Amino acid sequence: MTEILWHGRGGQGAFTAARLLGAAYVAEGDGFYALAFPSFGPERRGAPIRAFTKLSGSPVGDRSQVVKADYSIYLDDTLFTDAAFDELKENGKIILNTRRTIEDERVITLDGTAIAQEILRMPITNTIMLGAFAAVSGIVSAGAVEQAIRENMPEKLQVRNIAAVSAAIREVAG
Amino acid sequence: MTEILWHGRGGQGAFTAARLLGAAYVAEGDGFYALAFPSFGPERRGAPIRAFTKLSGSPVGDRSQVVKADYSIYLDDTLFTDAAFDELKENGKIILNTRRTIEDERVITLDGTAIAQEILRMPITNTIMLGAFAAVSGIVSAGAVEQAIRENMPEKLQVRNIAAVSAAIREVAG
Amino acid sequence: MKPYLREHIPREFSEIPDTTSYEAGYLVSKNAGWRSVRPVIDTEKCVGCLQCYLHCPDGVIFRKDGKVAIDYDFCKGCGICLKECRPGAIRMEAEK
Amino acid sequence: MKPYLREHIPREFSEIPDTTSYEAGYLVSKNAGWRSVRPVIDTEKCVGCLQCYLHCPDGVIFRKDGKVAIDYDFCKGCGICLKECRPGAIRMEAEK
Amino acid sequence: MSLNARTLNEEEFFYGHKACAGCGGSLAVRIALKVLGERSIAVLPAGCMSAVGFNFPQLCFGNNAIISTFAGTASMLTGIEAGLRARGETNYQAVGFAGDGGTADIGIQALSGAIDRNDDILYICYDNEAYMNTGIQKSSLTPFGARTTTTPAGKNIRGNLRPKKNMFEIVAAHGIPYAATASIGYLNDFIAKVEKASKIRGTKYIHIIAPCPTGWGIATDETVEVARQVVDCGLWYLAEYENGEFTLTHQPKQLADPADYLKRQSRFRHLTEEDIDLIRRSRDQKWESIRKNYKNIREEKTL
Amino acid sequence: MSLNARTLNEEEFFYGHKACAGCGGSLAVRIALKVLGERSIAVLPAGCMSAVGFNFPQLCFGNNAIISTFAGTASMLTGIEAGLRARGETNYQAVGFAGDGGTADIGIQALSGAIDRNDDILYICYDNEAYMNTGIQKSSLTPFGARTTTTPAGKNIRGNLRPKKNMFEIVAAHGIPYAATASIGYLNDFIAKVEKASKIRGTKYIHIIAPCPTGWGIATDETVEVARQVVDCGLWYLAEYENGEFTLTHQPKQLADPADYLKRQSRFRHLTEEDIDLIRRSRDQKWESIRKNYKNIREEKTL
Amino acid sequence: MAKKFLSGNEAFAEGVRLARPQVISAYPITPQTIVVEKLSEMVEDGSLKSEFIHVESEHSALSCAMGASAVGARAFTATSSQGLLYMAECLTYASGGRFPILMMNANRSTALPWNIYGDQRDSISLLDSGWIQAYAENAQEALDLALLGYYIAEKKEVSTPYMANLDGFVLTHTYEVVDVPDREQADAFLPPFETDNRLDLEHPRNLGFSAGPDYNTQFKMKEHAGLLKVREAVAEAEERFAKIFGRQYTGLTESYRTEDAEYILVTLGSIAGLVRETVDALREGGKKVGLLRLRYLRPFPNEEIAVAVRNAKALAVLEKDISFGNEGTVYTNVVSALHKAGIVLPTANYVGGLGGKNISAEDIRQIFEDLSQGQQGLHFVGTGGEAG
Amino acid sequence: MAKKFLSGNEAFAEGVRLARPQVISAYPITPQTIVVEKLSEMVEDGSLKSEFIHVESEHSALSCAMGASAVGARAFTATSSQGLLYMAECLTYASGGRFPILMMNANRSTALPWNIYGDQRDSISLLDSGWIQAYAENAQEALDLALLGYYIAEKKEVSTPYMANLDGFVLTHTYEVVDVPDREQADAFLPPFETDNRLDLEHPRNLGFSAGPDYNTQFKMKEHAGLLKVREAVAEAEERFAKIFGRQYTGLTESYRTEDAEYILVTLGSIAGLVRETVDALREGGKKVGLLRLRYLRPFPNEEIAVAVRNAKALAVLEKDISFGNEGTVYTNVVSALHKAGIVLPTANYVGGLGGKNISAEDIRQIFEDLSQGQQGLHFVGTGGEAG
Ligand SMILES: Cc1ncc(C[n+]2csc(CCOP(=O)(O)OP(=O)(O)O)c2C)c(N)n1
Ligand SMILES: Cc1ncc(C[n+]2csc(CCOP(=O)(O)OP(=O)(O)O)c2C)c(N)n1
Ligand code: SF4
Ligand code: SF4
Ligand code: SF4
Ligand code: SF4
Ligand code: SF4
Ligand code: SF4
Ligand SMILES: [Mg+2]
Ligand SMILES: [Mg+2]
Repeated sequence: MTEILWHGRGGQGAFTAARLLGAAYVAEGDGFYALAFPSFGPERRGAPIRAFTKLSGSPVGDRSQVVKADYSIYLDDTLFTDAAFDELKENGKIILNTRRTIEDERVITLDGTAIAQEILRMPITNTIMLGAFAAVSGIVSAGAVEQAIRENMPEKLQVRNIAAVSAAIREVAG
Repeated sequence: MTEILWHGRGGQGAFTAARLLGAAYVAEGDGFYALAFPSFGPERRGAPIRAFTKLSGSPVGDRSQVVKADYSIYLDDTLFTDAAFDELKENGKIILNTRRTIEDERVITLDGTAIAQEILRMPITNTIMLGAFAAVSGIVSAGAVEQAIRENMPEKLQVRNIAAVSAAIREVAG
Repeated sequence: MKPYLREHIPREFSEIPDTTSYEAGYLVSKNAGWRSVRPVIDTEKCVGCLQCYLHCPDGVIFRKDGKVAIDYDFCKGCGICLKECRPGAIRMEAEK
Repeated sequence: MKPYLREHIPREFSEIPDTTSYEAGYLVSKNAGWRSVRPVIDTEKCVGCLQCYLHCPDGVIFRKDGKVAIDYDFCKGCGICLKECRPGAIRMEAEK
Repeated sequence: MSLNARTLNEEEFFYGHKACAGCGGSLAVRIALKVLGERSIAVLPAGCMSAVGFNFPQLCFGNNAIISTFAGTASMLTGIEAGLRARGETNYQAVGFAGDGGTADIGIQALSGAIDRNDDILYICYDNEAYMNTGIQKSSLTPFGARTTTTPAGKNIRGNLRPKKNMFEIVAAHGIPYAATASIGYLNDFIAKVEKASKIRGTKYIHIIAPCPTGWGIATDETVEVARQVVDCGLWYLAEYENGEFTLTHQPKQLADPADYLKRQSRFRHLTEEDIDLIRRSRDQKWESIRKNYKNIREEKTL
Repeated sequence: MSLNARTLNEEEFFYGHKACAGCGGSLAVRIALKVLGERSIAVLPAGCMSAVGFNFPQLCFGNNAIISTFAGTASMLTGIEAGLRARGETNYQAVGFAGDGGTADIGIQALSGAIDRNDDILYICYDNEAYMNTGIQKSSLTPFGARTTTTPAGKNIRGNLRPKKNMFEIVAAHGIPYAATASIGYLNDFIAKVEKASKIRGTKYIHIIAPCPTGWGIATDETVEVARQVVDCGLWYLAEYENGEFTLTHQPKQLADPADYLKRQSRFRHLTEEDIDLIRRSRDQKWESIRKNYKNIREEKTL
Repeated sequence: MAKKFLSGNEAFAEGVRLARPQVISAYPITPQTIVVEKLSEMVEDGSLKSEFIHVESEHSALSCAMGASAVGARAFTATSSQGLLYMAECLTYASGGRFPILMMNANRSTALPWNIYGDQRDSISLLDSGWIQAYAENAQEALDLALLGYYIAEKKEVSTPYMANLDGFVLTHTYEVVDVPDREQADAFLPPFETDNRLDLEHPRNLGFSAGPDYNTQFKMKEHAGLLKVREAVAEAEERFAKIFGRQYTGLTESYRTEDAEYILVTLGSIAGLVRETVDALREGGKKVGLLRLRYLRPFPNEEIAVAVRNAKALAVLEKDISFGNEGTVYTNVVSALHKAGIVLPTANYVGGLGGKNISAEDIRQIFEDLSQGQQGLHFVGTGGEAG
Repeated sequence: MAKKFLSGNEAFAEGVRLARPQVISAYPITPQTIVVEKLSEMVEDGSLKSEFIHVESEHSALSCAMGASAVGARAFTATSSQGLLYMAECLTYASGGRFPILMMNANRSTALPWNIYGDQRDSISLLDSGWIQAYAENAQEALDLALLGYYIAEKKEVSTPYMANLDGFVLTHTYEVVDVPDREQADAFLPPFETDNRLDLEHPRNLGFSAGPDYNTQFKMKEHAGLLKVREAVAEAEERFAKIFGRQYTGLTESYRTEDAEYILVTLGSIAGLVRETVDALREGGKKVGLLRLRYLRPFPNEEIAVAVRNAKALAVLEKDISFGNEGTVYTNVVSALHKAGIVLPTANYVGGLGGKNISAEDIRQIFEDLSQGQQGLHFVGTGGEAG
């Protein structure tokens, strides 16, 4: 099972990304199972929140929160602290939206906000970070992510977000 | 155990009589037990209703309605029909408020309404029938009934009702 | 439809409805026993103004031949009809 | 009394109240992390009109030396103070 | 033009019930159903009318009728109306008959909600000014001074100390399409209002004073008379609310003295002259505001 | 004479809470408590304010405060007030802070009962025009046209089709000693009303518009401004009810066009010109009745 | 002490008067109303100094009582049936808040169909709501439970609301002889209510807050522990009670001739009187039968049951409730008590008295007869029908 | 059939859309709200033709649904926690009235303390209210229960309202893959609602009446019988369902590797998934363990339990509720099932997940471990505390 931990602030769409990832994964075909859920809290807009995706070849029985992740993804680098590494499995990776460069092989960075501003014309980086995850992990294909977006996002947002995903994939892969 | 069945109409005070009888009986001293209760119904004013008194030398466990009575007392003779005898125990007696004379040794009659009109200045016969019961049965003393009235009736009604009881006792005994 | 007295009182388990739902207006008992006085209409005096009919809480006065009559099965003897009858066509009589 | 941050977070079974009742104003966490921009007061420009103080939903602006200051532990960066400050004595700065 | 004793549906829909002799509430229900007819579906919450009308196997409604929870009159009406509509029915009237307690106390949440949604229902409150079915306890519609079993009149307290809640104006403040007050002492006025209400789509509310011989301490033949008297002495008034405006539908030439009305009822027997005077004064105050805020009586004579 | 930013109690009683940045409701609660002070006992039903203020061990009220059931704000206030009185306390103010849903929908039964008893409590409804704590569902105080998650705006239905219930006038129709409307855009007016209410014995009701950035779709720094604008364009008004009379406490010189107010909020973004015109017309109608039935603004300038 | 002839409701009202509640809020419902009426008379005549609040519903009645309790005032309410259900939300609220409110519940059937008569489906259907549940057998016990109830509920380690149940009509409306304690005795027994669990003007507190996943279980464990402490509290209270009033109660249960009984009928409430009489009668006929009366359903008397029935050959539970689609809830609980104590014996479940249906001495004899014939399973009393 | 990635709430809403309720009335409460929001979107976009009523409380929500059902319309409502308690009076009313309403309940903790997370104290505390109670394990089952629920509830011999329970958040808010049936399939499965139990403009009826002592028991016996008929109705419905949709359910319970299991964990709801995984893992380690999932609590699967555990050495019940002053209510019921079947074996009761407390795989392993060590009694999961 691959476990992904998403970090964002209320309103940034971290959970949407978590959910799209699950949808993309199960879209790969039969025998692909996923769970996705937000941290269940009375959190208000602006508060730091988390979301979770679990991907597996068999139905996922464990609905509890991810404690140690294979991938820990940050939509907002103000949330990234040293404690982040405690939440990683042994070979776990962090994917961080930041302008900074971070000297740690476990951390993959990209300036998601810049891509977002360019493509989406607003600083919403959730689908960009999803694209980054796809590129980094190779666990879901770009096509599946695209399909997930088509099936789970309001129509008028689809084209741009698909473009955002592609841009992120290019950025990371490139 | 002595079981008494009271018949009246909503508003005529049959249950008050049933209750006064119980109070009178227990007032006789220790070792005197009683239960008194109305028929529990959504009956409205005017409707025929029943009430029950059970007298015994030990606590009364059976709270169910009296089916066969030692004494069946009618506050209103419009309620008295032949079915009345079905509700009597073998040696049971009926005490009936009526002007009529009834040729049946099981039935004791008195014109309670006349006494009521005279003493209470209204056609409420409940305490009169209670007095009649005391006289007929000898189970409660006039004194105990008087005490029960003093302890359980609003003050301004006491004197007249005590007088009514005495009148009834005189009437029946005489 | 006016509720009316039925022949049969359901008592058996099988006759009792499975739900709390039953035929509307199913009557099994009269109210005559509640009454100690009964209203009697003097058809001579009655002018058919229908005020008694209008005001009877039990709806037991019905129109008959331009005047009115009473369903004694259900009249409770409240006396309202008497009060509402201006021509004085109603009197109360003691029952029995 | 103004609620304030406490040293101790009750965690042990014995520290948890037996009823759902506890000391008023017991705070164990800040709200600073909610903020991505922070209001900064230019005391030069501030005329002490207190409109920012009055309108802050979090009550984190307090009077200080005839002017005002902010409790950044609890400011959420909503920006209302800036809007209410007619003299323009408040500006927002990005966090970090 | 409007209905009266002669033109009213001759059918009876509330018959054989076990209400006390002379019960005012049962008269109100009976008459309303005669106006509304057989395609009315009646909802009655816990209260005297349901208690006396629905005792299996003695079922006293000739039309469709159902008991609701005590608090649920209006919400059940809403469901009935919506359900019938969803089933494609078009010709029906969902009508509620709730007591004062069931309306102004426990039932006000649901009533307020139904009015707010403007559900197409007719809600009739038969007001006997106390919880009668449970044995005469104070409700928020019990008038000042009245003795009930929970507002006893004794040396220290002389009955109920609170004035009667004005449900009619509260309902009107919701902006309801139609609301009215009525009295079983003025049945033609009531009949006209029920008829009018039945023709309006949206929520309608009629509040009818329906004296209770048992709870008020009057003889069984006095209910209609007393219900007339309460209007004549101005402690109750007949009015309508429509299109945002209040109208008096009956203007007593001169208000009679409430004392006579009060003194004949045992629930008021303990009142002192001062108490009665207080009642007089609060009546006058209310009438002042009525004269100010209510339009005059209509021209039509029948009402 | 009346309180203002300078003379207000400097103490904070609602602090460290987890309301969204810019939350209008939290501002209303904060300011009211500053007026009422440390001997106020606050009751908050389920809703945003209790959700963000009472999460053990993060407890954000500096004064005595308790969460009530959603329906039980007023009834718990009643009990608190009676209990303190029974214990011999004399100097305290029981105050409730309930949302629009908690007040006008599920809580109206208890509120109506408390007013009817004239219990000595202050009830403040912070109105953000929807069930916010559960994620922006329509309440009976959601205005016409607003999109909520249960009144979606799409091709077939353009948001909420029902007008906003007028709680202020409903409460007034109860004959309450004091009722008022307010807005967090006019805090001095609100402060004066809370202060005044705190000095009146009996039931007091204040209804304050408190915009919610999250639910209305505005920026976090816009709440106060928007709350001012709704008054300025006449879709809300500042008034009092006392001694049976309505008074405007703020008379906008000329009503601004509601369109600007509506268009800046995403909950109204789908409205067509016709919809907006409907809103304009219903506002005008309301103002006509206000002009007729409300006394003019008072002379005092502070309000 | 004064001997009076009172109904269960009146007796309970006398007990409440003696307990000096500071706030009373209740809403009328048959067959509870008399209690509230009597209390309002006492407030009127000055013999009870209490704030009497005419509330608009049962939800408000208990909310109001909680408000009063939350400021440290002793609060009373009473209800029945639909009223109890209507305040269900407040029941859990009060127990979770640990407010030691006393409530009298007049046991009555619940709609639909409507029925105002006594069965126990109302309170038993809310057995999980965290309240102490006691069931009175007669008017005397009813009165005494009012005093005992406050004493037990208000003990710091208990701090749990107390529901005293009286069978509708057969107990609430039935008159019998009752010893009414003196005011001085009552005051000696029941001290004024003191609690830290309150809004305190001098030391402000926040009450009734939220507790997330990390804390919630602990609160619930404490609530459970409070209920478990009731056993001891009852014992202590009853001892104290006996000293002052001379009447000794028997804890969570009452065993009658169970020591050597082969067949035991477990039941609760006012029917126990008739069962006791029937046991006596059958004993005279040489039948070894006994009665185990459950005086409390919460906390559940697991230990007491195990002790009382350990030598029995079979037992039956007679109760006035049913959990539709299963069996009587008291039976389910009793069986669990047996299981936990490792007791294996045949049992039968008799559901009777629904909607006020009379249970006769004959019915009870029949149950004992059935038991001795090896009867098991669920049976409805007074209808001749086996369930199913 | 379309494969979608949906949360439990969304899946349920899809099921409801397919079931074509004619009247929907619900009041918002976390974590149920999404269902109602989705349904209002469907009504808006025209994909669901239904009257959507914005009610003012849960009491009104269910009253309204009863009104609709009482005229023969298919009605839906949904709630959770405080909302379920607030409508408690209407629950008994609906079951007594035999209105086959479908309600989704998002299982959530109840106040005090407040807590929005998933435990099952809400629905389980109302187990006696006469409703069918089903518990879904995952989003697929949730969706399917909406269709099955109406089918079962509306069967004439059942005529009982149906409560479908979904664990709050862990099921309601968790996304997983779900097969959404086609409209045609759904229509083939679920016929329109037909009933005589209704106010009928052509043949007027009186509904919801009173029934005195002489009649009440009979009505209650019929209600009980209706619930007992659910077993058969479930079997028939699931067979029909399997034919049309190709998914076969397993009746009132689901047994997983219980045949030869020595230690069986009985549980319900979404935690079963983790238990199943853990059973597999332990089996790999050679431990003979099994899972018995209770899909329904009412009617209670007495027979199914007896069959499933007859060869076990011990069993534990893991549940997210507690009846304060006793133990977990599911445990009490399970133990009664054993007793009635004459099965004697050691049992333990684990109360966990209160207020949303996580139950981990480790916790479940520990339970099995405890069981094999002879553990008995009541234990709270995830706190290290024995009750008491
Ligand atoms: C929730 C609930 N609480 C209380 C009752 C008891 N109850 C039934 S009828 C009634 C009185 C009704 O009073 P009102 O509505 O004025 O009608 P009336 O009896 O006077 O006709 C009461 C309190 C109930 N059925 N349900
Ligand atoms: C009986 C009951 N039903 C539903 C809920 C769920 N609930 C909690 S807060 C809330 C919304 C409150 O809305 P409002 O009163 O307007 O306050 P806001 O959240 O907008 O501040 C709801 C529906 C509840 N707690 N109790
Ligand atoms: S006495 Fe009463 S019930 Fe009988 S006919 Fe006259 S009005 Fe009707
Ligand atoms: S009121 Fe009198 S005159 Fe008129 S119809 Fe009746 S009986 Fe005849
Ligand atoms: S930004 Fe908002 S929270 Fe911060 S000080 Fe300004 S008004 Fe207060
Ligand atoms: S609003 Fe501006 S000028 Fe006024 S006190 Fe605040 S910072 Fe100073
Ligand atoms: S008590 Fe009053 S309202 Fe009830 S039936 Fe009798 S007269 Fe009518
Ligand atoms: S959702 Fe709205 S009302 Fe609730 S805390 Fe956020 S801003 Fe305030
Ligand atoms: Mg009434
Ligand atoms: Mg709101």
